[in-house]
Amino acid sequence: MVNITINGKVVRATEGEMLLDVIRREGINIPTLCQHDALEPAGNCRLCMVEITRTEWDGWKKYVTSCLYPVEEGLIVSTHTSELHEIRKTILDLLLANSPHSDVLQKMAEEYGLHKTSYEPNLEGDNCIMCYACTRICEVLGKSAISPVMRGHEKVIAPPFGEEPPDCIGCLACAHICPTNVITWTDENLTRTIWKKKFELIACEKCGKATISRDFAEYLIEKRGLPKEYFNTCDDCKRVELAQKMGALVDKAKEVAL
Amino acid sequence: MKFQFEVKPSLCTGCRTCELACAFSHTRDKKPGRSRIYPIAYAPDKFVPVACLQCDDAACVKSCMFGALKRNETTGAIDLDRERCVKCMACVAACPFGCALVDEGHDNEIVKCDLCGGDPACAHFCPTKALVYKKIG
Amino acid sequence: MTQTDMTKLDKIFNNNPQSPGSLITVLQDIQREFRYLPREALEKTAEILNVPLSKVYSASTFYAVFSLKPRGEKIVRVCKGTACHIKGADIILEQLESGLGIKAGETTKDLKYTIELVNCVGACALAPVMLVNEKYYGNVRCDRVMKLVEKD
Amino acid sequence: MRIDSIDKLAAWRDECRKRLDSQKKKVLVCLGPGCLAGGSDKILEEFHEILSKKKITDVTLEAVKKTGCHGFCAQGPLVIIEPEGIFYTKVKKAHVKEIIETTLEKGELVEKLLYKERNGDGTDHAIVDYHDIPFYKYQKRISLRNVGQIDPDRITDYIAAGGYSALAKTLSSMTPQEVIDQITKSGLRGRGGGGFPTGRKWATCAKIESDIRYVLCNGDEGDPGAFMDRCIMEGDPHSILEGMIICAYAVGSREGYIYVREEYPLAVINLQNAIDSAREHGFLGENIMGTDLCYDIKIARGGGAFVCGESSALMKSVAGEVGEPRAKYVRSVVKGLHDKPTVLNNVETFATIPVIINEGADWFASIGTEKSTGTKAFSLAGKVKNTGLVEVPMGVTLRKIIFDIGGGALKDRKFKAVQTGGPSGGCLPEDKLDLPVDFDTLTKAGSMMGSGGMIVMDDRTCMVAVARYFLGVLVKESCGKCVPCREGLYQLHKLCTKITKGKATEDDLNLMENLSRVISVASLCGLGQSGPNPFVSTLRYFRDEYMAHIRDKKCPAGVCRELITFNINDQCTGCLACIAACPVEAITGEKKKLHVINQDLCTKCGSCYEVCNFDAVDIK
Repeated sequence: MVNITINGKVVRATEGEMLLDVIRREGINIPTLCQHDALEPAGNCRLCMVEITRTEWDGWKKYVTSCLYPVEEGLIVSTHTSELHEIRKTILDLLLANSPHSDVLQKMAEEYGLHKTSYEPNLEGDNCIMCYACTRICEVLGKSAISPVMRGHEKVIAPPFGEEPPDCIGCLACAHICPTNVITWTDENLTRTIWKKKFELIACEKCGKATISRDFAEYLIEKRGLPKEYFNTCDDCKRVELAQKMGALVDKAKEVAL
Repeated sequence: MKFQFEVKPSLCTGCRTCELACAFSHTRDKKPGRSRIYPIAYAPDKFVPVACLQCDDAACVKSCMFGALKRNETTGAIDLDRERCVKCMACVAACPFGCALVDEGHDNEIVKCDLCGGDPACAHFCPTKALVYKKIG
Repeated sequence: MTQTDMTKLDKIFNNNPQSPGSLITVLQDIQREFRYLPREALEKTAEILNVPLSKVYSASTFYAVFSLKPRGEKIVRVCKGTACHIKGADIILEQLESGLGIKAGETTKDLKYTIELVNCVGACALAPVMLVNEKYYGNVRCDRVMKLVEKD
Repeated sequence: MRIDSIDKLAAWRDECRKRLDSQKKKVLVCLGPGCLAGGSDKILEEFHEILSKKKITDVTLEAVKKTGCHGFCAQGPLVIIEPEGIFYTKVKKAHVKEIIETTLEKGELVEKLLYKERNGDGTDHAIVDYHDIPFYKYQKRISLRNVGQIDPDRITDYIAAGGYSALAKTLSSMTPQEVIDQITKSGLRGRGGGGFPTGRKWATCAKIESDIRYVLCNGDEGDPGAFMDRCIMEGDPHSILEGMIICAYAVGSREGYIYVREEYPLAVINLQNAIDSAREHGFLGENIMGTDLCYDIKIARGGGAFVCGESSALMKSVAGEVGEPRAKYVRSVVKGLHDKPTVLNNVETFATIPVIINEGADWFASIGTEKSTGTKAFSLAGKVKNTGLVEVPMGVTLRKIIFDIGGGALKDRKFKAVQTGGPSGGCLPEDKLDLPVDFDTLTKAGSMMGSGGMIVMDDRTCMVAVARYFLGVLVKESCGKCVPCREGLYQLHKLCTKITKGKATEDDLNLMENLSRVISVASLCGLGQSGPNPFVSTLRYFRDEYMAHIRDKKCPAGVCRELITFNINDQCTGCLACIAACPVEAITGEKKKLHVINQDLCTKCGSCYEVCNFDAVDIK
């Protein structure tokens, strides 16, 4: 265990823990866009920056991204100085310039007193803030169907050659994790379309309700050794099935231990 | 200490109090959550309350590629870490008992029975004691 | 891709360890052999090195030396280093672009010329510098640009 | 021959020296990048061609050899005749015959090819021996000691010049700790730009428990305007290898890479040759020089990404990935390539190591200043007379480098600023010229040492346009991972462009200043953190010039095209030169009559201004 000071309060933390986790555990609100617990921290959005110093640094201080900074004994952390306010505001201002239509960004910027971007807005902006959450989650899944393409300001997130990504299994993790809801998909009847690729959705054997994509189910079956038949029916029908099985047991035993 | 649900279907009237209790005990943002338990009729007028069995070798845990489902060593429940969940619905599709659910009222979050941290509201409020949460062993 | 191309590709794979760590080296070898990165070659690379195709594509677009499109017989590179810049590299480029009718990074339709920009070729003493394939031209004057390009 | 014991090296060296000494006259043809572009490869061929047919006493074919960059690129192509040090400049293929007949056969000088130094009264005098030329006289060469002196492809040349003796000394008489102590004591700081103490880096790496450690050399000389490392890699590759092997011994590494940028194909070839021949002779591979040391080096080629000069990005690139930096709260010396402890030093640093080992830490520390010891190589370019490669003791003034060595601004125009440190550095004005050049002084003045690019700018260089240029480079080279760098530099560049077009307001300037501060504290890696420097430093010293663009909509240097016009005044003699030079046929006129520029056609390229010998072209 180590002791650190956050905004004047001494806090205990476990060695190896990241500052952001400790700060949030203390109930302090720090905005983030690229952070997600299912992902390794990346430090892309820079919103979680905090100021750190130590007594022996003699007044010298530096700014670090708390999502990536492991706690150290004796660290003195400030999370809401005026300089940090300015940093976060500027970052949101820059993001808003490139994605002026994003309601998520607009809302965050409002909290910093920013009603519109100070820069020339890119009216064709697609709201993508290049946090890599989508590509990172796809990598965690073991697929890496999409990736950052090009570099610098031209960078976009895209499938290889801008076409249907061969490795995509239509799980929608990328779309769900996207903080600015850029990645769109459609589910029509039993067909899911994402990244221009079409997927068959499994229809419940009993009621016909669509569940997950067949490719995703097959991937889970193969990767995690799950029985194939688990995926044949939808959750509603499976619950009814369970009730019936329990009922059958009741008729025998009158009492069932769940 | 281990606890277990004891279900007496003969006492279950299908009154849905358990459902209500569950939904309200999982209220967030002033909106009750989707219930994790349902009394289901297995025959005319015969009901049984169905909820997560907290399986030993749980399909939901296996199906989660992001490590969002983990056994809570204190309560014995398989808890969903909402911060890690990406709502890919793998667990909903994989649970052989249909007990991982989607909460439409809360932005399609995945929900499942967490034993209310050790004191399940459903059992607490069951008027007929068809559902009892009990120490075993 | 023709059979000969496939043989060339196989040779590249055999000359490098077939692991993800060889990705950049393999791509460089392919580019050297084919003068660009053919799509099929990238797909094959992903398969042989066991790297997701998206990562192969990502690397191919990240590094400036790689080209996903066939390039011209003559690659004309304009140095955009500091020394060249202050000695008028922009004007050299303009002359070149209007002379060949293409922009930097593009290739003429007849696949004869490609214009590329390079950061600094390290021949700053000769600024402004232009290269036609491997041949350096120093102290380039803007009214001579096209003559140099069309030489040989 | 494989050197399988320390003793064997000395015997081999004697042999190599004898052989060299037997060559009474040597002809060195510079094949550095500058001279090569002037066709020096053809000159070398011509020498061989003629001399293979003609026998001349004291001159063997072997004694005519290619070398790496000799340094004085502005005078290239260069041919040097040793032992006299006769320095022939601007040599053409056609001159070769004359050099052979006059100098090699008769022992006389070819006057017209000698270097001419301008006297105070405007006349010239020739200097024969290059050591006497001011450009060379004030230099002290340590890392460049062999560059331009030896044939990089011949290991025997390197051996004769004392090569691998430092390695022999290390292996035979020093413990790894003693090596680290020597380097620490020498005060050597990383030549790549950051100036981190090399000894401390090695010590940290050696201390970490690990089965594997890497020693990497950064040859990704990305700063536009810098070519020192290129010249060492091309001209003296063994000195880098020797430095790396000594480091491998000191920190306990078995494997290393040299990361070379793609734009330097010759460096890759020469390094590969050097590695192969070092391996063949027992300096690399298993049991180096018959000892227990095993270390081998591979070349990793870069892909044309400036950001890969950043250590964590470089390591990712070596590992075959996209070169995006990671936050270095755990330093790469602790967790570097493949997450193993890694020493990464640049080319010049490694090339300096053997000299420190041989001459001793105290000797090295006695050169330069207290906190910046030794010498530093610079590539002098831009609007300066004597462009080329120079190496001087730390602590000499900028003025000495630019005026005494560099000869001052080109065409005797007014010096305006010097840019050091590449895109991450800054521009220093005239009144900073007396600052001593060392790591800390340059940083304090708002620029930085960087890897050693030094670009001279005159009064025809617009500082706003320079800032815009560097920002443009950085926008293109940003990896795009973190917001402040990707979006911030993009906006900064856009605003700077607005200024050069005369469309910006003072509010824009304020916005830029604020934005710059945030970019430098909030960016993930050094590229972003130092990204605003070109803007910040030019604004600091040339605010007037910014204001002229903003308030008066004028570009005082006559560069920003939206703000200038070209006109021909009555100084015009009607010589037709500008008409011939104009690429868009915007100038009309007849011989001996005043020429006129058609403003509708004029693209403001400045060609007419450059060719006019009568100051008849006005830029306003």
